[in-house]
Amino acid sequence: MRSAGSRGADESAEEGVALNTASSRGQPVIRADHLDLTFQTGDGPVHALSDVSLTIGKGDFVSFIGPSGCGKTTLLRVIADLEQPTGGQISVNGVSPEQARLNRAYGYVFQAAGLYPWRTIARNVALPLEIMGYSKAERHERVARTLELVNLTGFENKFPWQLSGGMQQRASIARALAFDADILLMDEPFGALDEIVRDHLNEQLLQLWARTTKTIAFVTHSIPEAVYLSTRIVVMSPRPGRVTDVIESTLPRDRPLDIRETPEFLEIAHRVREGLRAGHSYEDA
Amino acid sequence: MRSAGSRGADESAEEGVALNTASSRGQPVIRADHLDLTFQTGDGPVHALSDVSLTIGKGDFVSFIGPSGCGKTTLLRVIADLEQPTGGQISVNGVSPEQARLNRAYGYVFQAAGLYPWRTIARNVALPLEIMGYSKAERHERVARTLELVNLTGFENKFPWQLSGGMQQRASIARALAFDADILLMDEPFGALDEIVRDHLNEQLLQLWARTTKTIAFVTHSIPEAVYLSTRIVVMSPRPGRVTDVIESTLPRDRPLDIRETPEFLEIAHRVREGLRAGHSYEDA
Amino acid sequence: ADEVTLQLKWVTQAQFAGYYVAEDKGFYDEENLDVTIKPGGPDIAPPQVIAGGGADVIIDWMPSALASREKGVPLVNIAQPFKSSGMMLTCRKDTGITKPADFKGKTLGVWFYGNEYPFLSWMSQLGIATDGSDGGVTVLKQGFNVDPLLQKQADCVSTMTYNEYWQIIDAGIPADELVVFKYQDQGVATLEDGLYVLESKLEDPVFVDKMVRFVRASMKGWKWAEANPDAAAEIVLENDASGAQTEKHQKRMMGEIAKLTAGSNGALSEEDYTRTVDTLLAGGSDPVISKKPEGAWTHAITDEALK
Amino acid sequence: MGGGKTIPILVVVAAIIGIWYAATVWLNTPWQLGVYEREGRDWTASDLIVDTMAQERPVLPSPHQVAVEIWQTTAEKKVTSKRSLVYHAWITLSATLAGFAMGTVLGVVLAVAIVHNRATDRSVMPWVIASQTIPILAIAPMIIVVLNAVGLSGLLPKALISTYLSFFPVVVGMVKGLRAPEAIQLDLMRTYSASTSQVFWKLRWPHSMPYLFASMKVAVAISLVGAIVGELPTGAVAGLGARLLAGSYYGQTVQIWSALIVAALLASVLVTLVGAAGGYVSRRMGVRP
Amino acid sequence: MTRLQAGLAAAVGLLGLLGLVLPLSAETGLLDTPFLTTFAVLCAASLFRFRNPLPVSVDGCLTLAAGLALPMSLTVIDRGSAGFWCLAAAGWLAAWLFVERLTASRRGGRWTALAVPVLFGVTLLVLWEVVTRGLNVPQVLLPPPSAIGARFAASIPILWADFQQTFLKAVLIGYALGCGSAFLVAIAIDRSPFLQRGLLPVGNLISALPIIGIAPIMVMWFGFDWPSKAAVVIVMTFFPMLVNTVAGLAEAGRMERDLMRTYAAGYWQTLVKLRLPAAAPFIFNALKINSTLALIGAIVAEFFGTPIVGMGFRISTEVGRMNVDMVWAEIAVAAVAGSAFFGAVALVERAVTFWHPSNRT
Ligand SMILES: Nc1ncnc2c1ncn2[C@@H]1O[C@H](COP(=O)(O)OP(=O)(O)OP(=O)(O)O)[C@@H](O)[C@H]1O
Ligand SMILES: Nc1ncnc2c1ncn2[C@@H]1O[C@H](COP(=O)(O)OP(=O)(O)OP(=O)(O)O)[C@@H](O)[C@H]1O
Ligand SMILES: Cc1ncc(C[n+]2csc(CCO)c2C)c(N)n1
Ligand SMILES: [Mg+2]
Ligand SMILES: [Mg+2]
Repeated sequence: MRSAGSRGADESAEEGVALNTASSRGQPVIRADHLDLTFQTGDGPVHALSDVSLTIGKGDFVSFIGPSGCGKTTLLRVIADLEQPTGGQISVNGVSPEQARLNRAYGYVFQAAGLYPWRTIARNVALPLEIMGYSKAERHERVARTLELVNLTGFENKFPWQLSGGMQQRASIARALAFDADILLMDEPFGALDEIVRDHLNEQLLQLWARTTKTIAFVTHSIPEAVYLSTRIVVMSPRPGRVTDVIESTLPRDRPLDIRETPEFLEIAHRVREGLRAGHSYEDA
Repeated sequence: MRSAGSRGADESAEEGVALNTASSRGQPVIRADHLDLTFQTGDGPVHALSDVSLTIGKGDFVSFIGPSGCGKTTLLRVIADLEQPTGGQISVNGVSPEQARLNRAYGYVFQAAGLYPWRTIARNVALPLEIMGYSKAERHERVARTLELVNLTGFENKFPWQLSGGMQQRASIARALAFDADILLMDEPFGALDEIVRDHLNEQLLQLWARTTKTIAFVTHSIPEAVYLSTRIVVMSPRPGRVTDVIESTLPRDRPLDIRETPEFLEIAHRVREGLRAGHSYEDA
Repeated sequence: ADEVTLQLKWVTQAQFAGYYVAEDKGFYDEENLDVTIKPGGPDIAPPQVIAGGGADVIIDWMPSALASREKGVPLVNIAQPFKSSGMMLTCRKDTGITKPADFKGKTLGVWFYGNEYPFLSWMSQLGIATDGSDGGVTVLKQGFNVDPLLQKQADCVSTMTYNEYWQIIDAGIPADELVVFKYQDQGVATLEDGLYVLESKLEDPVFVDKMVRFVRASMKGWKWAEANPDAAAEIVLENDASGAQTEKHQKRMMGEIAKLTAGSNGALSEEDYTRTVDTLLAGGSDPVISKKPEGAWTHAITDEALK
Repeated sequence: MGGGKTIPILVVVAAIIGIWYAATVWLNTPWQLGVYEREGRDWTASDLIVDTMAQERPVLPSPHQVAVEIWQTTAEKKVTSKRSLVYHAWITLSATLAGFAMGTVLGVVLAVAIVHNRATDRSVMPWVIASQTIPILAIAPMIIVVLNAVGLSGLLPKALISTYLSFFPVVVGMVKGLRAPEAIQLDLMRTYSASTSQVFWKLRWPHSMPYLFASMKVAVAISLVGAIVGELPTGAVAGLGARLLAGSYYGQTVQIWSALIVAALLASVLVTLVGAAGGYVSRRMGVRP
Repeated sequence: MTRLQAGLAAAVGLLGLLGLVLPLSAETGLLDTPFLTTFAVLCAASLFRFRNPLPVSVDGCLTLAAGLALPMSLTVIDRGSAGFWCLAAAGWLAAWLFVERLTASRRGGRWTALAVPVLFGVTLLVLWEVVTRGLNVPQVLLPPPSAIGARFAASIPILWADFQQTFLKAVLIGYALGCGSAFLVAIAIDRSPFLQRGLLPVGNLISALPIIGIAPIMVMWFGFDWPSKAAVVIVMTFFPMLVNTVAGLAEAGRMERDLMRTYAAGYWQTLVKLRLPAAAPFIFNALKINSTLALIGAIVAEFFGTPIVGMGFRISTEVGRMNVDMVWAEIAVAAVAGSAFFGAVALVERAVTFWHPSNRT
């Protein structure tokens, strides 16, 4: 049951969509139309996504934020063709998610590192390259480059369990960056890192994104992180998982770390927090 | 190798200790004296704790913050008699940690939820009560009360894997609160929660702490959380794990959420961040 | 040379000395035969082996062969080197058994796996129940050895004159503490260790010729073994791949075997055959064979071989 | 083998030998008393202990009798002699290894089919279980006869019985192992749109290695049992099974026990070797020590 | 349709065509066997399925037709030739295709879960029947299932008596004692790492002892009746249970144990509330392995001396008497009893360890 205080979320979401498609930042890369997804479980159906409509343009950096269990991971998985929607339409790069997956259109960073324990760090990062048939020299070069990027040079020949949790997470990010997919889907990639390391990687990610024209869909629990990184922030609410607000960032593309103390930044963060709070007005918040 | 930039940490720690013992907030509950802990591993010894001295008085709320692998968990485990120091002295409630453990002096929240998959949520929370021999009625009453506290009412009969990660973490907090131990040892209890839930639980925890005279030792990666909750913040640095700074909070005991926007708060947060950054000046940051 | 595969009924031992001697002394070579001797064992049913094409000729006891014939394996006896039966029931004297009537209420060890027919016929002639009912005997399926008697788990056990009996003696129980009942003496002897082939094969003159030569050479082997028991035992030992047999035991066994083969030139005696069939048909409730067999033996081979 | 295990194993073995000696005296006493009675001889407790440990056909032979027998039949005989246990162990070992190799391959192939094809999983798995409830010793003779009928003899029939017994643990273990990768690891492969064979070789196969070696340890031991069982209906001409049987047949308990002990030692050597191979592979693969 | 399914359909069609063309047997023609002819025509029609995947029920009908036509035509054809074997192969592939499509269609749930293995088993039986009778395999080597079934029906009292002796006495008692004592010993040595390190390798060694070696010894020690068989079962089941229970008791995670430590829980509290539940998957693993081992052990032990009743006794004597159909009837009892025992343990496992990831659906 929604409390009286919650806003007319559905409308605002529709509004957001309308707005985005209009402001043609780039041609749409991901386009979801009235997506629905219901899990059938023993206890009965779980509505993980309900009527989600969304357009992400080329070069966008979109963050998803929302309470635990609101369907962020599920939405990313639908985009990645790891889950089938039970209703609605979705296209990625203009084709179906399955075709996009077969085209190796995206790199995915899971919520957990999920490294293969029998491969060294370098070989873990090389795994997608092997599968996609890169030459040995190319593999070598790319592994070195991406490990450098996440500050893991020197740990090539270590096994995952010889690294701390944070280092493992960085290795899994390197794995997703190693092949130059145009789309990056990242599910709470910096969750297990302490603030300093997190800041560092946030900067690196922004630089990467600024250098290339990658499109990034990014799930996070941290409001400052979402505001700092994104061009757009999608706020979701649970049961059923819906988009309650889409916030355009007015920050410049070039963002030093201390932008986070500017009033503009705090203003956006405030708006996100409000959106989030509205979505929380359910009994299990 | 420590970089030139790091401060004379040892002295400052000693200083902090001296200061604390002087400002006798309550009688000391946890008192560590020149603690050392070295793990013997295949690769050689790992110095997890080195010369840690610390006094925590009754009713203190002490946060530990520091980069990953600096020994926060290890220190909590030593207090809980889950690890034996290789040097130095430690007493809890004036007796040895082992005696304190046998007296069931503390509740411990682990970094991961660690619920028993074969027990429902209610029975997981009831587990310590069963072991400590509470009556059935009492158990029932306490389980209901603590589940209410962490906002899990209605999920009593679900099994752990039927809950989202955040809900599991809340259940594990409930489990530690169910029996009224005087000391709470909490290891990143709110790590997997989104900001709103985290704020809510932060408030709840502060209220609980204010109502009772519990002593709380709290590990976190979040600087605002540490500042918001604590009466004292212990900053640690790794390899070997040492206390580099102890920061007394000048915030009042009564802390509304928006205290986090006051200059005083930001000033303390800044000091913590500086301390943390100093500890990070090692090669694998 | 023509190939012949012989399946024995039991492991390599002096019981089969004739064949090993014929092989060793070159009697088979003389007949231009290349004979493969396959040892048997507790899990080998020779009729099954021959039905599956694993042998040309097998050694079996007649009750088992006749029973198999009724089950659709048309075995025909082509030669009978063993004249007498070596089967006995051996009891400890302290059980108080002195005559067959005393068996009632006692525990008897019996070999199964097709070797139980003579026993069952005998008991039914005596009117003693073997199904565990009152006034009958308790039957145990005896394992490979005489332990049940030594361990006093059974009052009597089945033995062969040439083998298990001596194991009891070797174990230290003197002969005067034992009572033996030979099937031969009880008038229920059945023919043992005959040579059998499949009926259909006998329609092939080439095969018949091979068997004639085989029987001729084998009988020569048997007679040599009877005459030179110790040397025959040595030959058997050389052929024992398991390396488990002892010289003492095999020499003694050869001596006893010679007593059983004595009096047979290899030809089946019709009188012995009739006695065997009658004994089997007399077995009341658990008939070994239900009707008089037809064509279960032939003299065609021995007639030719012994010319 | 870690050095930390040697002393405990020695202590346990010593305890077993102690119990064994006590049992020897206890179990052989009834017969020995009968002997004394028959000979009408007086005896003392020490006579009894010495004599029960030196019977020719004991109910339970004493450890040193077995040790002497093993020594005589291994070290003091030429290995090519039919009276050498080394010779018999070799015969059994060759069938064991052949059967083990075939069983492992069959088990892995079945497991791969089961993991990749739902119909195979649903229809074959219950019958794989049922197949193991058939007492192999019961049908071993028939199998041997049938194989003989189609012209197979010698090593192969025995090895096939080993195969029948040893493929089961491999199927069960490998099905579990090939399915062990977590959903996230499979999803990762899916995001790379890896082919089925890439998923197999880069994820399922390496992931299942610990399961493979764990089940191969069981399989090699059970293969040995299969080879021994298979020796009985092939005429028990040679091999440890033949020794066991001949020993049984002549009531030679010392011979039975020495064949048994050699079989058990052989089994433990094989299991240790498989374990070492597994350890080598997992070390090569970088599994946490 | 998947590639596999299309391939199967094509093979069924081609074999059906061949069956129509090639001779069925020396003296029998197509017209003497209307059933078989109908079946062959149906198969040939299956070639058209590439275009137009017919509903699963069509496959069901085809399979049913194969199951009826092949055995029935055996009365007319006494020794199959090329055409007949083509049709037999077609029948087998048709059944396979049916199974393939049944499992592919996700409807049905529990019902297909049961039907598929049954169908597979029935296919095996029909093939067995067709092969043994079509090739005139001697009864003493391998009787057809129909003969085994007839013998089974005629010997129910004997089979029941054997079942009681072997299963209800030796197996169940041996299993309970073996598993039970191993469980207790495991808990006893759990407190002594020394014993664990010493006993487990030696235990593995003993469990590698071939039963054929132990069985005669047990008969010698415990007599001819079921106690000696139960003893063999105890020896066989003891070590798998011991090893698994010890491994299972070590399974509880470090954090879970630490939690108990923070509660200052006693040894027994930790055992009952944490370590036994965590060990349950391992314990059930052993109980499942042992359920088949126990039956095999008891039956084999009966080869080495028994009273004249019992499944192993019957099997070993009836082979010698050339009553191979009785042997298979006895084996069928063993397989059914063993599978049921295994299934029962598996059901209990599902109920007790419902929480384990492998049991969550
Ligand atoms: N495989 C599944 N079966 C049933 N329900 C599922 C499944 N996966 C997810 N759900 C449910 O769908 C909802 C959305 O889950 P999802 O993982 O997308 O949440 P989330 O927003 O990523 O949460 P978190 O912040 O905890 O990662 C939840 O209520 C969850 O319980
Ligand atoms: N059992 C152990 N054996 C060997 N080394 C250990 C062990 N436990 C911890 N360590 C080491 O001790 C150091 C401190 O570990 P600890 O878990 O206390 O870190 P932490 O501060 O809690 O880190 P995090 O923020 O990641 O939880 C680390 O370098 C770690 O590798
Ligand atoms: C299980 C078993 N079955 C039968 C016999 C009997 N048997 C078959 S052939 C033969 C002659 C060899 O001495 C004997 C005695 C046995 N001993 N053990
Ligand atoms: Mg998620
Ligand atoms: Mg920690």
